[in-house]
Amino acid sequence: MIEHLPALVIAIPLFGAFITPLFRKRYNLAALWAILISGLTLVLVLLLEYQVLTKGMMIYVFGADKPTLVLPSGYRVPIRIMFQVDGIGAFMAISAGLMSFVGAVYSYSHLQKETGLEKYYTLLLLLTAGILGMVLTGDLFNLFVFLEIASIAGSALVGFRNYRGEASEAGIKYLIVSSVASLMVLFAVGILYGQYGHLNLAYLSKQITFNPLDMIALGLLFTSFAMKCGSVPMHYWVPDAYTEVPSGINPPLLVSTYASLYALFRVSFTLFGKITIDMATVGWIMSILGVLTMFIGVTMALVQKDVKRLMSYHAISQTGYMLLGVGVGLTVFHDKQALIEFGRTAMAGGVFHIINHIIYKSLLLLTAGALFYVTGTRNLNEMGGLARKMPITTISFMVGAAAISGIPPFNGFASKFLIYEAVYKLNPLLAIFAMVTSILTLASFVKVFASAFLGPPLEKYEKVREVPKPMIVAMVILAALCVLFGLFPDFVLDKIVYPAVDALINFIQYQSWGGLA
Amino acid sequence: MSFTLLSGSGFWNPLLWLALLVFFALIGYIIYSRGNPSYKPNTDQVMPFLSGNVEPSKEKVQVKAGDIYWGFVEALKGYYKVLTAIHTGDMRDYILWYLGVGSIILFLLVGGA
Amino acid sequence: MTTTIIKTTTRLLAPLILVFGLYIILHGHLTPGGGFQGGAVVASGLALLIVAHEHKKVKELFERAPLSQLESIGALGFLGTGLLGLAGYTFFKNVIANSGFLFGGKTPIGINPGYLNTGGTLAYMNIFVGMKVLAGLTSIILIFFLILKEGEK
Amino acid sequence: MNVLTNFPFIVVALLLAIGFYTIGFKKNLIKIVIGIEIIEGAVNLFLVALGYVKGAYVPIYTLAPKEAAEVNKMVLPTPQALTLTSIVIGVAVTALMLAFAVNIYRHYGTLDVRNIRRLRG
Repeated sequence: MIEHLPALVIAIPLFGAFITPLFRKRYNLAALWAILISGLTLVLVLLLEYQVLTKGMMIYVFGADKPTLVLPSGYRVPIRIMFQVDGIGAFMAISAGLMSFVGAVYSYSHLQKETGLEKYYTLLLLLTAGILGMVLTGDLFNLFVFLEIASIAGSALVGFRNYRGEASEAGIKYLIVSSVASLMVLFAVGILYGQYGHLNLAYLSKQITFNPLDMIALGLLFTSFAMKCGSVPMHYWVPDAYTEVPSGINPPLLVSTYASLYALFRVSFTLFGKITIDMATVGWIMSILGVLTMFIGVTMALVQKDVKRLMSYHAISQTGYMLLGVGVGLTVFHDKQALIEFGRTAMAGGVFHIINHIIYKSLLLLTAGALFYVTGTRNLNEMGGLARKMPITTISFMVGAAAISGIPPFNGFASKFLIYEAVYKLNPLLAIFAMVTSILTLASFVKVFASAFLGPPLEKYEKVREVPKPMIVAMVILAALCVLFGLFPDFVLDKIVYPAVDALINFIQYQSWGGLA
Repeated sequence: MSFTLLSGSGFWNPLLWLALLVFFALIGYIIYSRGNPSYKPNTDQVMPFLSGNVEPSKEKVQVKAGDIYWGFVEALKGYYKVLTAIHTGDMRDYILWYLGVGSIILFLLVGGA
Repeated sequence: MTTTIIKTTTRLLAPLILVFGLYIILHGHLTPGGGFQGGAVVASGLALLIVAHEHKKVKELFERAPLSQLESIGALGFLGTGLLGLAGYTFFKNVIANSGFLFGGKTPIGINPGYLNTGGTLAYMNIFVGMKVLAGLTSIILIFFLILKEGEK
Repeated sequence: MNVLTNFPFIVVALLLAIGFYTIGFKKNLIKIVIGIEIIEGAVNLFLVALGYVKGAYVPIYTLAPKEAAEVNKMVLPTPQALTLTSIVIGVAVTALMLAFAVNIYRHYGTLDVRNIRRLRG
């Protein structure tokens, strides 16, 4: 059964999603079902990662006689849709599985007052399936389909609180942005198909040549995925969507944003590897977008009064670190010496930052959801003195805030350390920007901490108690991961991050379907 | 399994760092424990002294989130003016920015270097 | 909206549209069309029926119709048909083709007059997708219709 | 370069321009949704035009004429399958966008996008 893992990873959440509506009004049952299914998915993706680490790249050809039959006898080109799971795909899959599980656990009590929850859990599982499909697939058109599944499910969840006009506004903004981006992705896929007549990612990447049409396709894919991952100046949808979405969905929605980031990396490193290996321009564009993203994101965050909006701007700003780290690697992609010297480290920092950021930003957004749960407001001006009422939330928030600001020994520091040191060698100015951003991040989280948790206890929050157990469990899991990843960065880097980075760098391996052809 | 993270030019060991943290916390505690012995909790001594005025209610003395970093924002007024001006919240602008950035990137890739 | 013209046209056309939709679903593996297209045609026939009848009657009727369940069953059936392939082959492997089971007749190679009893899992998938699409689209239309009627009040 | 063979691609470019203009400069939310539909139409037309082979037959074996079985005598079926998938997705996107529009109209009392911006800054 182990060779069917890539298919099962998609099939199980889909199966769970389609069963969920049958629970109808029994919301608790639907919630438990979603927790069960997402837990099962988490186990499966962990197994998948283990397989990929021990046995190398996994290929799954749908509808073939056996999973690894890429080229049936007599064929020179692959004709079937296939999943191609390498280090980075499995790395993203772990994040997706973990976050959808945490989100489902958190939602169990966070949303008890809402109605229509069976649809909520259906969409949550569909979103998970969409993300997993995006990061595992080895087929360009399939990438588009899963991108659309993730964005439709995501935007429906953003607009889930349909009694709030703002939620619908955020939903339609997210949907417009995603559908334009995905249509342009489809257009680029069409350009590539028209030239080479294939959709297989690995096969196409072998055929790509240096001609204007390919460059147009690269530009379209690059811009569209950059918009979907919220890079400045196309980041406007991020604060809207993250603010209005129910807090339990924030973790998977975050991962779906980074699935687009993954697609951006996949496109730049693998699909157009033959071009980017000669051309530093793409890497420079990515690095400069990264610097812009982190700086503008953090300065906008500093003046926000809505706690979730503030954190969403930080999400944008942290995306900048990943773009910068991996962008530096892409800039020196053509230079073997520099790549080994610092490019690989920078990329490791960027990729490590993805999972670190997913963990601590989810934690922070979940604590923001807990604040909303007890106070009924997201406005920081109206909060205060909550630290003694909700100790566990406070500690979780402190861990998350310390991690995002890069305070040792939490996980944020480990990845930022790698990024600073490696980026400094390419261009010191970029590293200085990154450090200033980190300081401003700390400043703005001090603001949240001071205004929401510290200060005199307010009378209107006299009766506030700690949030229910499932929410605490979700937050504690993430806080524990923050500490663990911070204490053992070397272990995490060796086990999952460097395989992911090497999978990106070594695109020849990807082109040959892991040595199958 | 080593705990040291190498970056090529430096290293980072969380355990070493924790040991140092504990060490300095100990020093801090020693200094703290030799502090002023005349402090007595739960007496008038700990009440705030506001020139003899009555202490205002808790809600009034709380520093609102909007007032934190007032000076910083005031100093960068020009920058923030531009920044808030481009964050219109109009969904058409989202797409127009996409078109703008897309055309710049396409120009760089196809026409430029 | 329920004028005599619409009512009369619906009475004539609705059965034809529904049957045509079912035909497209069933012949999905032979001729243009398939589950989605056929389902959309059936849903458009149902939309005609919805528009032509009294608001109250439509609401009563569709409150009892298990559209959401039908959708789930369609999707699950599709997934289940795909899972059949796991028995020895891979996900979505067409195991029923050429097996002699229903829709498992021998598939001719090249140009042929089109035998309905071929196609294997494709035919089943078309049926399930058709089920899902007709339920999904009908509920979309129905919800918009009910919103519209609420707005008029 | 024959104008006639490139005609579909010129139409695609025109449709893309119209679609982006509609999204970027129209003020009604419904018109913006229509703009997205126009872009989708453009992309779908592009995909179908890619697979077109001049003078070839429909890619269906049922009751096809004899010469259709020869090489390059059938239109490419893959782009058509892609287009169908894209249409299916488009239906879902449109339905969801219209549902949001209805809900926005209920809460804001307007469909003018200049007023639908409570979330900003």
